[in-house]
Amino acid sequence: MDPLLIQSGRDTVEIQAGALDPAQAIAAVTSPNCGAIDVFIGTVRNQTKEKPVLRLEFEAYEEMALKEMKKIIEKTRKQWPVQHMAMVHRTGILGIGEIAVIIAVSTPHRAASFAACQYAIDTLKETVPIWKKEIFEDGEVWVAAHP
Amino acid sequence: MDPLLIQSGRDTVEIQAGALDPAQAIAAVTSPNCGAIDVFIGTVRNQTKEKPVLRLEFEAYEEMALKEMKKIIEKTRKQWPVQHMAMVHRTGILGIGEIAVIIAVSTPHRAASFAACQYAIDTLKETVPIWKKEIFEDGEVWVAAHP
Amino acid sequence: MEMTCKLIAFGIARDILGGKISQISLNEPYTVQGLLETLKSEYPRFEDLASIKVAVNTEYAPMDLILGPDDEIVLIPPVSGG
Amino acid sequence: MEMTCKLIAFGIARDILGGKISQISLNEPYTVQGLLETLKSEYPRFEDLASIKVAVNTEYAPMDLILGPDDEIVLIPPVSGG
Repeated sequence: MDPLLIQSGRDTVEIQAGALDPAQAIAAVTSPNCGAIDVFIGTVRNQTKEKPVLRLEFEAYEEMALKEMKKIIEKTRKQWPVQHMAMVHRTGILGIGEIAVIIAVSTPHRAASFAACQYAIDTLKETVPIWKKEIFEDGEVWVAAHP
Repeated sequence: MDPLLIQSGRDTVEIQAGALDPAQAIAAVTSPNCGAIDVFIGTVRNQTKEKPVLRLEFEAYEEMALKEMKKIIEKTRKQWPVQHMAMVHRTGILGIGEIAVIIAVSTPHRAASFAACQYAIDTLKETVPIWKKEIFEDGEVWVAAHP
Repeated sequence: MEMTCKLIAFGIARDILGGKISQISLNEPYTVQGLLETLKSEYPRFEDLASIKVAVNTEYAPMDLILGPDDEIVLIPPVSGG
Repeated sequence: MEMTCKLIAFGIARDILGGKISQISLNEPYTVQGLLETLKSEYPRFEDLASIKVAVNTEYAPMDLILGPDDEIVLIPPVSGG
């Protein structure tokens, strides 16, 4: 299907300090034209490489991060027939189990929803200027900073 | 990673006539051990092959459907390190945009969450004894019944 | 010897049989395959389906399974959940 | 001629520079590459990073981009969102 067929796409792109709500992201992408929604939710794990994590701290270069997130949506729409797409990221201090990121995508059929959502989170992790610090009992580390 | 490492898995398998709630499925799979949740939501589309659909009707051979859904979870767990998994399907009359099925999967890392969730919905559509009737303005059709 | 089975049917199979529960008389050896052949000859519309399977006691049954009078026998036309 | 730039830094780059906003003096031709070389010689810990990029006016900048005095110049250490 030609992705350009979808004329009425609605994008939701947000960075916020408050808790993220999957129900809101799902509502933002629900469409009568679509049979499929895929939602990726990134949560704070209690460990990294088997070392206990106390909490995470996220900071964003917000203006640019929002622009890069919009670019990802554009690139996703060029590859799959995405109806609506939501991409929200949290900043600040997050405890174990809390939600750091939500990506939701609606498509007419299911295969595209998975492919589009996975592409979007993979690309977000590569290009969007957001940084995560892991806080351990005995110190802290900026994730991925060193080779 | 050896999927058998995950000892504390929690499965949610339900067939119900009432509306499905993604927030409940997400809560059922959220885990401090996991960094990723993937959620697939199947919704009722307003058309099939460009013909307008008024509503859908689902019926299930419930006892067997629940057994087959549990088998899918077992088979999924053998292939990916799934922490918790939820699989809920609705029956009865569904209007456009309503949710027919939700599958949610939590895993330590994200790639497995997508693969496991997609496998589960693909397999559900092949093996679980649930039937969908599309109601059009001028008639109705049992989906996939005929070649 | 004939055996009378109770059949449960869902989806389009229910429509073809005219009801969720019906009876059918089988000849020996009472296999799943025999059931399907009898069904198709009595209700030719089953021939038009993309597939028709039989579940016995809530499990998909192989064609050579022997049916007993107390089995829960269910016709499974092509599934379409999700 | 020297040009003094205002630098904004996030993540580990902020820690290395000791603050979110700092100043740096560049020599001509004031390229992104020149900025990074100056930075690495003044703050050798930048050499240890997996990567360091520069955003100019909220876009990733190529190495040969010429910086101007009014540009918003931001150091982008390896990102780790999600």
